[in-house]
Amino acid sequence: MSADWPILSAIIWLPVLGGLLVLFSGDKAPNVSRWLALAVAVLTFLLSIPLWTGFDASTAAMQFEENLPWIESFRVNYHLGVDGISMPLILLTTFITILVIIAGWQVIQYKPSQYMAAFLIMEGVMVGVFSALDAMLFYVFWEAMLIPMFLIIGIWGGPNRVYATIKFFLYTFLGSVFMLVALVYMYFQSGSMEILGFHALKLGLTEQILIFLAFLAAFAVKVPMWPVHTWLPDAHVEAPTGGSVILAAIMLKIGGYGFLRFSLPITPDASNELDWLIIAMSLIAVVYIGFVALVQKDMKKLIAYSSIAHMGFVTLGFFVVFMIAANPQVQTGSILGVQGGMVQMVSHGFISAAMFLCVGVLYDRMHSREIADYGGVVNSMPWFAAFMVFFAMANAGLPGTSGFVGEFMVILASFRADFWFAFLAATTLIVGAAYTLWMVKRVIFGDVSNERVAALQDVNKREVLVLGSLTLAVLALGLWPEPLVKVMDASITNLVNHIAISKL
Amino acid sequence: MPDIDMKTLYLALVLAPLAGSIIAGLFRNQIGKAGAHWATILGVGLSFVLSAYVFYLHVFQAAPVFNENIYTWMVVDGLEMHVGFLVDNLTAMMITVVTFVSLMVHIYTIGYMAHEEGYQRFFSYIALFTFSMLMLVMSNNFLQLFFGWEAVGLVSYLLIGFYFKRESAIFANMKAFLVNRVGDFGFILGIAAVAMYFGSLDYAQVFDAAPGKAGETIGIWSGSQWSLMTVICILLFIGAMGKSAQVPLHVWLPDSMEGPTPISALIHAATMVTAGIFMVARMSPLYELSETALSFVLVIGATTAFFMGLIGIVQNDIKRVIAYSTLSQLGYMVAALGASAYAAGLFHLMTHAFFKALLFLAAGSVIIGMHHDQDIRNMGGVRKYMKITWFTFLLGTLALIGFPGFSGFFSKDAIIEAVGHSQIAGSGYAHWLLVAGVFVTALYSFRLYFIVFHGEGPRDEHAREHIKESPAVVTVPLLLLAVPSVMIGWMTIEPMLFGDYFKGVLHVASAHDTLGEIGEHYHNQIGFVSHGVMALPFWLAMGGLAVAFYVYMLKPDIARNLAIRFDWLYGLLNRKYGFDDFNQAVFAKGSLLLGKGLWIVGDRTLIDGIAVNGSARSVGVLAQTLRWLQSGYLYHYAIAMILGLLGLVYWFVIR
Amino acid sequence: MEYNASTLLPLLPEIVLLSAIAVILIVDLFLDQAKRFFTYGLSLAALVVTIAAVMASGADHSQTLMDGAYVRDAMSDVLKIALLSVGVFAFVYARSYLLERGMFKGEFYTLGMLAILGMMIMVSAGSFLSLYLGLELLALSLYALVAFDNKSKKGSEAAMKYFVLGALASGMLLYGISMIYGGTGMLDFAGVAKAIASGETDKTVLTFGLVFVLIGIAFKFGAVPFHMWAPDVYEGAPVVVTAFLGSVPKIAAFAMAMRILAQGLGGLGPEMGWQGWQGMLMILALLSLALGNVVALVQDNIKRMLAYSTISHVAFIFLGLLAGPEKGYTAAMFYTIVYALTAVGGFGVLAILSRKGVEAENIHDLKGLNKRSPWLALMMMLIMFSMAGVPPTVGFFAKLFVLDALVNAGMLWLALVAVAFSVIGAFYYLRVVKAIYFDKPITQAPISAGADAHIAISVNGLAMLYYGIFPASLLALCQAAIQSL
Amino acid sequence: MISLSEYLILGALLFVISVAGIFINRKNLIVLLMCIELMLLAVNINFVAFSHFLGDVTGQVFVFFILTVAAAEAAIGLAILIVLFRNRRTIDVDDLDSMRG
Amino acid sequence: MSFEKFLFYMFAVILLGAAVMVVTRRNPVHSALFLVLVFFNMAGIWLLAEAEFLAIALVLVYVGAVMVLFLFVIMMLDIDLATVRAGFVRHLPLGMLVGALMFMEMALVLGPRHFGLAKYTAPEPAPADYNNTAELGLSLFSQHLYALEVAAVILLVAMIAAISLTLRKRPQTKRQNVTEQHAVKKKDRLKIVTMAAEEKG
Repeated sequence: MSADWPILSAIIWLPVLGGLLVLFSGDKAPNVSRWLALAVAVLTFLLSIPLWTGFDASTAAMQFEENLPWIESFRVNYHLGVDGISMPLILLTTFITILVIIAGWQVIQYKPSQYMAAFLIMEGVMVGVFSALDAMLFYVFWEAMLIPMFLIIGIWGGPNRVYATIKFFLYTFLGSVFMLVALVYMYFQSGSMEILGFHALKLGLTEQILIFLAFLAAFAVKVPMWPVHTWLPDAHVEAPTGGSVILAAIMLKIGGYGFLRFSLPITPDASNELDWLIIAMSLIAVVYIGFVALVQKDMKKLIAYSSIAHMGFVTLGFFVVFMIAANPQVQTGSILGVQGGMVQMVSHGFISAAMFLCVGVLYDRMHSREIADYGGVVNSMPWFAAFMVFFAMANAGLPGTSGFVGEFMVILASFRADFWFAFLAATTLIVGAAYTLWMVKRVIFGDVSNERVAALQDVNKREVLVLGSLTLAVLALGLWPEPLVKVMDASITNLVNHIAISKL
Repeated sequence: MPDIDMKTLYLALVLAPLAGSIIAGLFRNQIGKAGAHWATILGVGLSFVLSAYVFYLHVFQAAPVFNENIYTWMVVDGLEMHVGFLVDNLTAMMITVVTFVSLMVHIYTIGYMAHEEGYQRFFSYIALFTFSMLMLVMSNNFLQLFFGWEAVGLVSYLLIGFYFKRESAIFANMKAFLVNRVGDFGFILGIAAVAMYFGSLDYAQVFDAAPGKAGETIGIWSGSQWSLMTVICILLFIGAMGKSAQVPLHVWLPDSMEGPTPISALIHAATMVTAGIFMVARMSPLYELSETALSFVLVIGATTAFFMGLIGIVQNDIKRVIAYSTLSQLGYMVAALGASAYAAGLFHLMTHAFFKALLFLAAGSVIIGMHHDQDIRNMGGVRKYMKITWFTFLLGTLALIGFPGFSGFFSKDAIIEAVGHSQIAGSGYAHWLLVAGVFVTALYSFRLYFIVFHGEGPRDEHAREHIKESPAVVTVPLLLLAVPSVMIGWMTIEPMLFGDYFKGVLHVASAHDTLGEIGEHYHNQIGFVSHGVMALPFWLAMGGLAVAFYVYMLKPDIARNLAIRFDWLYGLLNRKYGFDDFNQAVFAKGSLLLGKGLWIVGDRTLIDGIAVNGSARSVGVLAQTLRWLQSGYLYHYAIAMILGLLGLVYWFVIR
Repeated sequence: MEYNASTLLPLLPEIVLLSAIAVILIVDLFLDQAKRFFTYGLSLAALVVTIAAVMASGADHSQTLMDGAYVRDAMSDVLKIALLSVGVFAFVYARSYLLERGMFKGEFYTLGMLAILGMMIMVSAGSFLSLYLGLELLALSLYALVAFDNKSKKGSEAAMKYFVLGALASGMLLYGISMIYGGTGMLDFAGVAKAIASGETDKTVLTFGLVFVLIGIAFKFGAVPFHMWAPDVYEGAPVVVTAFLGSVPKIAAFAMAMRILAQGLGGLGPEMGWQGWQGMLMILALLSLALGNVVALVQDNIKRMLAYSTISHVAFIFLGLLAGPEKGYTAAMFYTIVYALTAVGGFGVLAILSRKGVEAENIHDLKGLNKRSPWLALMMMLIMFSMAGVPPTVGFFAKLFVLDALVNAGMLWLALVAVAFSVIGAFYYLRVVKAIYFDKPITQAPISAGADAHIAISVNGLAMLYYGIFPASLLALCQAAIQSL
Repeated sequence: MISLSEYLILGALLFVISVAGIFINRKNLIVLLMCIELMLLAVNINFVAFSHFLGDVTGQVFVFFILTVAAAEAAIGLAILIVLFRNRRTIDVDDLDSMRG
Repeated sequence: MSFEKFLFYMFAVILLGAAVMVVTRRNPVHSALFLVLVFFNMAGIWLLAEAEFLAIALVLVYVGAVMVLFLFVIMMLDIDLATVRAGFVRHLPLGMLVGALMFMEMALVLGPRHFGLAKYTAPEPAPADYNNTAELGLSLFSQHLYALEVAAVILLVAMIAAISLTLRKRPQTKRQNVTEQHAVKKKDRLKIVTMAAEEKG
């Protein structure tokens, strides 16, 4: 099915061009660039809605396809399309970008046009990542993401921003160049850069394992998985609020998306062979990182670590598939794991964004992220406290919020693989609640700890708008995940069926 | 009555409190205090009326079981997850109890919280709680059960920490949440097991399929196989242990007394904490298939019942005494479940809901009178000042110790009897603990009663001058609760325990049918009472009463001397057997230590220090070294070229 | 052979340029300092006209003229246009820089054009002789240009080093040529290739000669260990000269490599496997990758840093070359052109930022550029990311094509080594971006360069992006060029 | 008869001497320039010898051009030397170390 | 040993000896003179190889022009000879080692195995009427015309470069500026200075 008009291209290039426009609008009239940016972001979001409404959930085929030759002699095409896996992530991207623009409205006083432009350009590029069906196009978008993020952290970040942003860049760059070699290798084997062609490509086990490891280098860093996660806390701590939000809400998802789009379908046998590795890394992420999060003194660092732990569920969900298939006692559950991982990604997109925005609200007022500097915020900011507690609960996976859905599905699925996987994964119920609530206790509750806290102003309308819309999203997904699950179902079923067939 | 109407009715029943809660919560500034309590009371009141109607339909009209899905939460991989209602006799009883107690507490709160900050917030919370609890008990599947399960936990968390400025309160609420999470940890694994082996989360489907799965095993440690049912039941029960505060997950309940008294009555005595009992009873088709699990339940319950009661004897906070009493009574209920006397457990659940809510509210009334001083050592002689409170409290206490004819007598006796008849492993141990527990119950109950209501009057001058009876919004609920506390046992023992009220709801294997055995000797209430009066438990209760009277009314020195004489025992009890200390030292400190260790050694030293920055540093050192080669001297440059030439010629030509 | 209009027409570009040089040389004598811009304009016009001449006089088939000394094929056309265009950029960047320093002399442009002429001769060389002469024409002009600021101590020192080492390298090249001449009896590439193909030649002698010849090529590129001149010369020369000699000659060097290695000594290449020049290039490439990327990390002088970065880029060109015919050569050619364009832009920014008396050559001179001139900052960032090979800049595709060629040739491990080092390399480009965007400016001095330089840098920087998004046209050109060989 | 090998060995020796001269000499730049002349001369022997033995005049033509270029090179080399001397008052190779690292 | 061979070895020995002297002499003037000696001997060897024109050209161009240029520069630059020698011996062993290695490597290839008489038989001596100069000239102006043109440009570059590098505009030297002379106006030449009258003290 191809769209009547190039809707995906529009969603990619409108924000990019809009971003350039904002960039050129300069900082002489900052409000112009702000409104312009907002208009572009909203328009992009509106444009992306037809992706949902016009989506045919009954098929796993790519939809809204566009295919133009790009570098003909290299057999690389400008090939776009979405399926049930990528479409929700695109909507997530366009939605979160609006919030980021609004959240940075007043806070960013230094070169606001560049700030807004960076986010808009990033939005387009990220949508590009999710919709590219040509591996080279994917890779170009994938890497292009780094540049705006590098600048966002470096220009508008905290005191140690240079270390953090360079670490972020090099870490991710290192990971992705190996993926590039793998892509080129498959291009050599298949004669084209079509991702779907890669899916069908016959590969030997050794080849698959090498390719898998190359992909792993790229995606594991992005997700990030233990032990290549240490860039994330640094990046988050130093990034401005908007940067943290995009980083946590979307950029991490790109790693997970990569696993689904590349690792699993292209190298199913290697994934099967090495699933123990990924599962082990995921479980370590869940447990180890949970404990590490417990002792953080910096709110953003804590949330960053919690992101790592939550993303551990994503990779766990994706890779228990093979163990479930190997378990003679069950026939089903593979789809559950992958679905769970996807739902977890979307949900984490909302929740982590909300958590970072909450910290941002505090930081804008106090210019501190240290937990110890706060205490009793609820006394001066009751509405804010309500939001914060709500999102904290969502972060701790409270049923009824989106945070629960994915975790639940993954635990259900991993139980089918091995009791102990589920056991370790479920510890997040305790540890996750512990670090989140302990932070809430120290920051939100208690008597007013100092004069600065006492002088805090409660959330303004703009912040209520941002946090409120996230609240609705978190609740909606938590109370009724069926629409999301249904949209993804055909594609994921197809994926799971595909990886069940050995390529050897 | 057409089905569609019932569905609407149940939806209204559930959503009315939610609506009240949302109104009171989001529009608190607009509607004011009165608006908040009217909105929620109307919501809960409507619920109660509807519940009563439902109860009526079920009891007197033999309404059919209602089991329908409201909407599909999600369908994934063939596993359907719905939100739906299962309304049978059990549910009908539960919703009636819940909404009734809740309504009473709402009304009571108007008086209790009159001068507190966060009045609207409080009403919003308790209405939300009512909604959550209704969702829990009306669920027709495991998923929604877990929803309600966690939702009541959330509200409990919010309410324990209601006085968020108080450090002890916000510590207690976090502790409560985390300890409950430990239980949920098991619970969710249990649900996962159910989902895996039954392919469904729907009660009806699971229960239907359960007998067929009785022989299945599950491999947990490689090589050893466990009975599937045992694993599922124990995992689910771990959840119940958290929610219903069974040893060793009981530690949060006493601390939860940091919350305002109305919620102690509603959540931490009458309703939420009994969710575990409800759940196990609901799962009786599963539990009946595993004797191991039943034994486990029985032993845990009995242990809790006796040992937590003991602690109650040494507590000096009026609410904590009742809290330990609640723990002990929950232990009784759980023990009943273990003995397959589900009906007895539920029966006690119901009676306990009334009299314990009564006790708490009455205690709250005393606390109001004492201007929020909760230390019983400062009280005394309250009887003179607060007649209604005194009277209702006494009724509640009598019900609690199981004074013949009072509701507690019927339910507790039934449990002890049932456990006595049980044949499963651990029943002997359990029986003796439960019997001994009766003495303990009477002792701490009347200790409290005597110290608070008799004697000379409040120690503090100021308090003595200002103490007076609470207003009607407080006392009316007390009176309304006193009625069922006294009567309900007499009224309902027959259908509930020995009749067929729970027929088709609770499943009891014939080998475990302890209540059935008792039922053979049962004729009517009078017979039951007269039989009970002859039995050991009654005399133990009387003994407890007598000892309490002797020690606390006649010879107060004895208590002090005993405390000094047996200071090891006193200390042990005072430290609550060291559970808190142990948790704090091992789990809390241990986690922090582990986290710090992983962070500093793992993340900062190994990964960042050595792997990341270390490799960057070594590249830097290498760069400095190589840089030195670029000496600036022409002849060095020339030599480099020549050496390059020599190397290439050697490698490619000579070699 | 007969000389008439039709046989000389293919030489039109060289003839046009040489005539223009002669005219400008004479015209310049009669201009006083105030009218020197006339020379500047004429020089640019000469380059542009030459480009036009290349386009106009091209034929759709390869031609060998002047008794085999001159070759006109698609590759030569593309490379000539590339080096002339890059030369235009270098000339434009130079103007205000020279003007401010009182160095605005016609000789700069004359020598520059002579160097370009030398490169054109190299690009079209059909024999070792014409190649050598073109090379010397280039080299001699560059020596003079490096010392162009004849009051600069560093400049003359650099020129001296460059001269001595350059002479040493060309001595070695000549020695190698003599061996190949001895081994085959031929000096034109076609003849040499035919002689090697006949199988009657002494491979040992030829390989021996090859090593020497290769050193000549490696020196021109600046590959380890024949790179030692590069950092010092890049640093010592005036930045506009660095801009010129750091960019355009790489294209000529590529042509030289192609003519000698692929066309003349193809028989000593892939057929001999690692025993032929493939192996030699591999060793040099690996050394260059390692040393270039690593040492660049600790440079504070951007010119030096870019010199080391050049070394690492050369490694990529070598990797392309050694990855064998067709794909590899195309990739190397693409890489070379892109690199030249990128490098001239990088140095161009430095030239623009230099003020009278202040050479913008240290990283801290770039601090806070985003505050001083956001546009220039953006251009520099694009250039740096292109050098680092980050999409969507063209540098990425340059690297990609090389990797593709390597994988195609079955040298996966080389591809992996290359990408691993380019990650290290990314760090020092990031340092520059960091200085531009994250640091506070140490000066608020306005940027004095003229509009011409600003336009040029804009075109140059945006070209990074344009070819990064639409690399197809350039790639097609390179493919056609390589196929024409 | 004089074999080709003898010519080539002579060339090689001269080449080695000149190359060694370049890096042994650490003082006088002028000698460096002379070494370069020597080196080109060494190459010229090869060409002349090959030309002689192959009976092909092209080798001599090449030598002719090498001589031309060498002269031009000498001119430029000396010019640079003069500039250097004017700027630094020395032509000591050891002093050419203002740029390094 | 034939006379030819004797001559070859004589030239070769003197040539190499002189070359060593060029490299090792402390005084650059000496080096230059030894270089002249090298050229002469080289010319002799080329004569043996029947490259008469080149032999003559070498003597004319190098001895006659290039070496004079060298000597001129040496004289012009005022070099302090005292410092020129220090530390020479220290680097000699390394130089000799590398040189020896290099020679060994080269000799392995250049030895008789690849270039002996067996492989390359000595050519017959050219006939008496063979004119090396004419043949070279013919080749130069027909086959290698392109190269010749390029060589011309190289010489041009050398000129431009040498001039532009060494030309210094000294402020004190008087130069004629034609354009300025033409453009001059009257008021530029004549300057009327008004001065206040001096007061008599």
